[in-house]
Formats: sequence, structure tokens, C-alpha cells
Amino acid sequence: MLKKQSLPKVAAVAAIFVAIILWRPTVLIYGLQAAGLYASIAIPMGLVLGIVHIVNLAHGEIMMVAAYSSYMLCSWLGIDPYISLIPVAIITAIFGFIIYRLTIRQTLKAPELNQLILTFGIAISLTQLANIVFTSQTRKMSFSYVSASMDIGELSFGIYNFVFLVAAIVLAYGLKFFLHKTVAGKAALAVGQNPRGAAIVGIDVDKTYGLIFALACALVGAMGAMFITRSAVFPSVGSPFTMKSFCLIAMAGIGNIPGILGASVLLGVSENFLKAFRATRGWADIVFFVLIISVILGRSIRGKRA
Amino acid sequence: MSKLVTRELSKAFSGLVAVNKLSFSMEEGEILGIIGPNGAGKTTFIHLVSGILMPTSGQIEFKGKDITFSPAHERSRLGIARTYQLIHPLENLTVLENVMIGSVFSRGKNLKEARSAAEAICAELELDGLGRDTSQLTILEIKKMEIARALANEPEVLFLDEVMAGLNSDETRQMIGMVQRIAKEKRMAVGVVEHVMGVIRELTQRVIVLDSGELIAEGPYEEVSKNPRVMEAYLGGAA
Amino acid sequence: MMLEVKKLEAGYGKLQVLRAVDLNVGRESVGLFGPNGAGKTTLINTIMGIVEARSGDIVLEGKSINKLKTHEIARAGIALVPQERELFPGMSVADNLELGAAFVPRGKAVIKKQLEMVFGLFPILKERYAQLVGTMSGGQQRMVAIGRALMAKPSLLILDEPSLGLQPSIVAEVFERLAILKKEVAILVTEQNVRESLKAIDRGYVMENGAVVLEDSATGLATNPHVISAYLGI
Amino acid sequence: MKLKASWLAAALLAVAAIILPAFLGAYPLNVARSIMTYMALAVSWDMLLRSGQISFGIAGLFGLGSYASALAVLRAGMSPAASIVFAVLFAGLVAFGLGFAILRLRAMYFSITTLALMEIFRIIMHNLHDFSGGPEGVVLPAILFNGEAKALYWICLAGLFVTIAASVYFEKSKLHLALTAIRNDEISARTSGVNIFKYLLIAFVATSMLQGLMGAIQVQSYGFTMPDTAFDANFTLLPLAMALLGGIHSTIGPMAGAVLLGVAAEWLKLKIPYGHLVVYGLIIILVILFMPKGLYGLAKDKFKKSHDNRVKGKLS
Repeated sequence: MLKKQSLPKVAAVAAIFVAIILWRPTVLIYGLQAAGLYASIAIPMGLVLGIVHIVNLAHGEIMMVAAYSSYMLCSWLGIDPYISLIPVAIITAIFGFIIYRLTIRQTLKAPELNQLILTFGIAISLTQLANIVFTSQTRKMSFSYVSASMDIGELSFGIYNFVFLVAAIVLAYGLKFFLHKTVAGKAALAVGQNPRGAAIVGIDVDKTYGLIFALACALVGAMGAMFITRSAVFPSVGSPFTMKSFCLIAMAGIGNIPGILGASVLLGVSENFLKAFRATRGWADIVFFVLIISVILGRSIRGKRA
Repeated sequence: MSKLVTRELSKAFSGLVAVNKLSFSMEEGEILGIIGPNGAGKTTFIHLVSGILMPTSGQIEFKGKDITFSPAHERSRLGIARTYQLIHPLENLTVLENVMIGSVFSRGKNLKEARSAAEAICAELELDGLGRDTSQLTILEIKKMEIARALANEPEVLFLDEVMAGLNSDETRQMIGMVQRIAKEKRMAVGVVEHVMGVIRELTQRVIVLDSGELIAEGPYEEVSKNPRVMEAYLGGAA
Repeated sequence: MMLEVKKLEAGYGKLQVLRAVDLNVGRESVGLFGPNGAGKTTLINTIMGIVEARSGDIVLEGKSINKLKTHEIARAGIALVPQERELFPGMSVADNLELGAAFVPRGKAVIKKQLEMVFGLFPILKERYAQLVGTMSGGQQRMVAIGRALMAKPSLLILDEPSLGLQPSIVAEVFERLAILKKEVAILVTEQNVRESLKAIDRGYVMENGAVVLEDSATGLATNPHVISAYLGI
Repeated sequence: MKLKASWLAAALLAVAAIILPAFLGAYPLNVARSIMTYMALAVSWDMLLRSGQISFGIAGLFGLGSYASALAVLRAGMSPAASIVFAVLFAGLVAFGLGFAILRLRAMYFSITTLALMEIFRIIMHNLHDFSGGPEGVVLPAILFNGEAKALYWICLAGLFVTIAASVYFEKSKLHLALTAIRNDEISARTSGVNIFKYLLIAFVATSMLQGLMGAIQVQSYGFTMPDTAFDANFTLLPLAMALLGGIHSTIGPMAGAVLLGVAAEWLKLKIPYGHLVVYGLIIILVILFMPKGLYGLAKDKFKKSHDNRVKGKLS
């Protein structure tokens, strides 16, 4: 499904990748691993943005809630995160559905300002509640399987984090299948493209919004449960992911879920590229913001011309 | 010299031609009717002339000056004003402020001058209660406010896009009288889009008829309404 | 009686559009005429639950649907072909048609039969089955919209200005199809193109300024000077 | 009559604010300074909001002002007073440059971009070790007025007065017409002769300068700064909550909200050491759901209704 104009671009990106692999294979390896994490968290947000048309600024905080839930299940009951991700996803789905019904639904017809500020308020409340309940202390669990590594020639690297890349690919193509091949998914897609048209053919738009929001919360909840195998948990752990997710979606274009994967790879690899040098290590975080601002601006200017 | 001239003006939206090679002119003191069936391109045409949309091709001249690609606020300053088919009151401003805005930004008046100019215009249109929010107005009052706002620009060319829609017959009559008086006193060129043909017949000296973005007839209403192409545009293929 | 509209009033904010509208549709094809701004689309949107009724009643096959939401009205058996078509542009013809029937309880056999009927009416849809609707021409999209509405085997089909923005040759085609359809389903159609649509209707109403001012048979309307004057003010 | 009364009340309040230090000790003055800083940020945030653009980058401009002022003293040897002026101009210049790019954006794109800009500023300060002191930040050789609490109170009050004056000017001048028109309906505004970009730029630059001003005053009053305090997200969150609670699209609303929430926050800080900010989050949610006009808007509606009723009573 490649368009002709995008061929040179694809070739250029491929050439850069080959060059990087030959020169510093770890940049690509860790870049892809980071991309997996970014994408798997961004994709559920992209689903909500594409269908409910809400920028959920509390997205990362839902993940944080899931991470704490999974942490508690693991530290109290000794349940492995890969098992607890199912109950955790159910918890966040219900939690998300309640949030939708009680708050977001009331602002769907209000100006966008209200939705942005509302979800911003939800994000703050959740972070601060976590602060009250868990204090700002960071919590980390260790799991033996995380240290799995692989040797290729002289190169040795951790392979565990590829789990997130796999999860991202499963999410992206799973959702694509759901949205394009199942009736419920097609209905959701229809609601996203034209809510009035959907109502006319008998689709309950309000219910669809609620269910999609809950589904997205379940997915990011599952990711949150897995997240504790990789990183420490603290109350504000989710907030950077909200912004990164939004930016990745904006880069891919709203509604283009597999595109989020591509954008994440671009971001992950460029970040790790900078991290590979001592002099530029601290600047790795900025890549992201520079990338995102240029993409948003580029899009808006092109939008103006069209 | 004509106030406003368009030459071969066209606008296409991703392939769909909404306005197609439209050439016409408007003269000082004239009330011109712009009619045509739903979807004929009348509102798109006004958007093009007022600078809300930019044309795909063609040319627009205002008093001999080329304004084809001037931004909307500059055209407003030059002297082109309009109202909107779907009413656009500025909800968080009072009625007086709504009217003042044209004086302030198009004519560069200070607030005090603009206020008295706006009051004068509103008095002329018999619109009072100027400190009210726009949400408290009746439909007739909103329509009057929209016209007052356009007049505060002190335009030489004014477009009224369905200002009679939603008014009852008394209100319509009042509005017709008002538009005629304004056009005469201020020596403006007024373009009127209306679907109620009684209004067009009473109000205008000349009409242009659009169908699928093309100008299909031009002349006094009585003449145009007997034109078979016009009948066909409105009523469908020959009976 | 298929649809009864009784003393219906509706509007937007301060603007009252419908004034005590009475209208009936039996097992027949009914036209709704009147100049732009007369309230035809508002009437249809009120029947469909998109605009809220202020007073009056709407009855479908003996049951009041006044308080139902749009999707419930669709499931109750009214299919609408809106003026703006309201299709799903990023989806294929197949998906658009499928969604037309997916949420109305009708059974697989019925859906299959309806699909055949839609393909019979508009063969081009069969050819373009996999094409994205957003890439099709206005006339083809209009056919998809009519097809989508028919998929649910509605008891009442409402069409709002089906000829809008179409070339004359396609307009004639659309009305030929409607003339066939009226044997199968009750139809309510608004139209500016009076003459063309008179071929496809049994009876019609004329609206002006939010009220019904005239009701007559198709042949009666064709010769009624009031219809012409409503449009051209002659 | 009514107008004169409100001017008189404002003057009285101003005098009260000026003589306040005579009755307060160092700790309450410190609290008052923090409230005034948030108040100025809330008012300035609202000034841009009147055009419909929501900025999530208040802390960015605030931190930029802090750093500009601190570094002007440390690296260019400016006097503290001059460095404050420099910081204001610098923030204005940066906003002017950025404005050409980001004021084309609307709604969520604008908001998220301002948030991202704040992060960029923070990361830059974090990484320019030799110039900005890196993550540890910078310490100034001296605090303004030798840390005299009353003097610091007055300079902060001065910053607040400048902000309020600017906001009142925004409300009373033609900027009010332009910004409200842009917020309500850009198309209508354009055809009434409003140059949208020009007025957005004016509002963006002016509010950025005010935020930079408060940042500069802050850094000169405390004598040190680092990326995590200068760009603390609270400088975005608190003003936003204050303005929403008090009532947006006005000067008085954000001020009232700042007093209420500022005092409440001091009290809560003692009760709940961790997470007292949850109150801010909940207030934002509740205000959006149940009181989108804020307290000032609510009071105005009440007043109008009782006024209308009185007028009606007279007529009947």
C-alpha cells in the first residue's frame, strides 16, 4: 500500500537505518525497544482520539493507576504482572467507563477548551491521589526474566524489552483487525468518521463512545501492568507518556493507528542515537519535542495550503 | 466605474466546482439580487468576494483595484461588508460592541467615536437595548444587529445573505424598506441573496441567477423569472 | 397509517421553524415541497430525532416515536437518506452497506435479499464494492446513501433532497429508481426538483414558512399554480 | 455612579495591599508573595485565554524569565533591577519569534505545543551546564534588597499591579473587542476588519512578558533557581485552577480564585503534606462540570437576574 511519492522517503529512512545498524547496532536495538513502549502506550490514546475525538490528558495517569494496581497485586499476593494484567485491565476498563460517564460525556458538546481542561484536572487528581496513598517514593519490583540477554558476536544486549515492541505490534494490528473486520469495530469506526451518520443507521453513538473509552483504558491498563517489569513506579510516572503519546498520534495523523508504530520507531531510534554519545546524552529528551513541534507545525501549514 | 467586478471567478473544492467562471459587476446605488436553487454556489460566491475563501482562478476588482488574494480584514477596510446566512453574533459582546467592532477595526475609529457611530446606526435601524447580551435578542433584532455591524464598516459594497429568512411577513416588509433606504442614502452597491422571490421582486433592480456555480441569466427579475433556463433550474427538466 | 405527524412544533434556540405541522404517509410515496428555508429538512430531522420536538406527536405504525433517540428510531424502521448523505467516507461501499443493516434486527436472509435488491437498483455499487466511499463522485455517493438506507429493509424510507448537486441525467435516474422502490416501501421525499419528482410520488405536501400550506395528489400538484409561485413568486 | 464606586473600591484594596506589610510578619508575607505570584500568572493566562487560545506553557515563560534574569546578573554582570527589565524584554522577544510559528495553531495543537515548549526550555537549561548551571541550577551572589521581607513583598506587588493594569487595559481597550471577536468567531472577526494574527501576537507577547516578569522577580527574591523549580508544573497548574474557579475571561475572577485557592493551599499543605494538590485537580473537574463560568460568572448572572427582576417589577 505504498504510495509512489513516499518511496524516496522510505528508501532514505531505510538507508539511515542500515547505516546505523552497521555502525552502532545497539542504537537500533534500544531504539526499537523504546519505540515499542511508546507505541504500546500511545495506540490506545490514538483509538480514543480517532473515535471519541477527545484528547485524554489523563491517559498516562490511567497507566499509572494500572501500574500501582499491578504492583500491589504482585507485592501482596505475589501475582506475576503477566497474569495480573488481565484483572488490572478489567479494573481500568471499569474505571475508565465510570470516568467517561461521570465527566467526559458531559463535556462532549462543550467547547474543546472544557474537554482539555477537564482531562487535565483528572490527570492532576489521579497523580495527587497516588501521592496521598503511596507517597512520592519510587517503587520497583525485580523479575528474573527481565535480565534475559543475547549475544551476537561481541555484541551483548538485553532482549526482554522487545516484549513491548511485540505488544505494540499486536495492539496495532489487533486493533486494525477489530476496526476493519468485525461489525462492532466497523461500527466504532463509523461513529468516529460520522457520528450522525452512525446514529441514522441505528448505532448507539453514546454507548460506542463509552465502550471505546473503556477499551482504551483496558489496553493502557494492561500496558501499565507490564510497565512495572521494566521501570519503577511513582505518582507522576505516567504524565510524560501522555504528552509523548499525543505527539506520536499527531505525527502519525489522527486515525492512523499503525502509523503510530512508525512514528515511535523514528522517535526511539533518534533518542537512542543521541544517547549513544556522552556529549549529547542529556539532549536526547529534546529530540522528541523538536520533532513534535516541527511535525505539528508542518501539518498545520500544509493544512492551510490545502 | 463599477464598484465591484469579477472576471471568470472559479472555486473548486477537491474536484467539485462550486463557482464556475463567474463574471459580473455591481454598480453604485444598485440593489442586485443573487438567486438560484439550493447548492447553486451563492454563498460560496460571497465567501470569495469577502475573502473568507480564496478563488481557484479568476479575478476580483474593487473600484479598479485587484483584490483577488487580499485577506478578509483588508477587504473589510477597503469597503466590502457582508452578513452571514447562519447568524454569527459575537456572543460574549454586547449588542453595541458587536456593532462597534466594524468601526474600530475597519475604519480605525477610537472607542468613543465608534460608540457614537454604532449608536447612530442602531438608531437608524430602530434597534435598541444596546447593552444587552446577544442571547437576549429576537431573530429580527439579531438580523438587524448583523446589518448594523456590516454598516459600521461604512462599506461601499454590502452583501446580505438571506437576512429575511426566519422573519414573518411584517418583519420582512420592515426589512425591505430598511435595505432600500440604506442603499439609496449611502449610495452603496448591495447584493442580496434570498430564496423568497417576493422579496427579490420588490427589492432589486437587477438579478443574476446561478445554477451549479454558473451564471445562467441576468436582468430585471420579471424578465429573468420567465427565462426557460431559470424555470428549469428551479423546477427541473421541461414538463 | 405508516407515519402520522401531529401538530408538530420544533426549532433551534429562539428560532421556531415548524408551526403545527400535520402530515401523513400511508403505504405510498409522498413528496414534500417548498422553497429553501420552508422547514422541510427540519421536519425530517425532527421525525428522525436529530432535532427535538417542542410539542406535537410523531407516530410510526401506531407507536409514538416522539421520545426515542435517533438510533432507536432507525431500529424502529425509519431509514433516512440525508441531504448531506452522512456516509462513512473512509470505509468501503461494502462496509457502508453492511452497517446499514447491522444494527437493525432483520435476519441474515433479509439482508442478503436487500443487498441483491440494492445491486439491482444500482449496479455500479456492485462494481465498486471495495472502493472507499470518500473517493466516489457525488452521484455515486448518493446511490450508496440510498443503498445503505435500503439495506435495513425499512418500513419507511425518507429522502432529503436526493437530487441535490447531481447532474440532470443522474437526477432522472434516481427518480426512476424511486418510482420502482415505491412498490416495496413507504417513501417520504423532499425535493426542489418538483417536476422530476412528481413521477415518483402519489401525493404531496407544500410547505412555506414552517407550515403545510397545500396537500394534493401528484397530478393535482403538477397543475397547481401555487406550487410554481411558491418557488418563483410569479 | 457604579463605575466610580468600583474604582474607589479598587483604589482602597490597592492601598490596603500596599500597607499590609506593616501588620504582617515574615511568614505571612512570604505566603502573600506566593499568592500574588500565582495571581499574576492566573491573570496573565486569562488574558490570552480571552482570544480562545489555551496555553499550558505558563511555567515555561515563567522559568524563562527566571533564568534570563539570573543569568543576566551572573554572566553579564547586570544589576538585579536591570536584569528584571532584561528578562521581560527577553521573554517578549522569544514569544514574538515563537508566535509567528505557533499562533497558526488552534485548540489542542496550540495547547500541547505550549506544553512541549516548556519542556524544551527546561531541557535546555538542564543541559547547558557551563552556562546555566545544569540540573543544580544557579545561585545569585545577593538577594534583592538583602532579602528584606517588606521590600520583596512590594516588588512582587508591583509586578502584580503591572499585570492587573495590563489586564484591565485589555478589558477596556479595543483589544477586548478584537480578542473576544476572535474567540467567538474568527470568520466574523475577519470580515469586520480584525487582523487576527496581529492581535493574537499582541496578546501572546504581552502575557509572555508578564509571566517572564514574575519569574524574574521570583528568582531575584529567592536568590537561586534550578530547572525543576523554575519550570515547576505547578506554575501552570495552580494559576489555571485559580482562574477557572474565580471565573475566566475577566480580571477580577482569576484574582478572586487566587486568593481563595492560595489561602486554602497554605492550610491544606499543613493538613496533607503529600498530595494536597489533589484539591486543585478536583476543583478543575468540578468547575468544568458544574460551574464553567466560575464564581465571578455565577455572581454576575445572579446580579443580572435580580436586576432584571427589579426592572420587570417596576414596569408591572
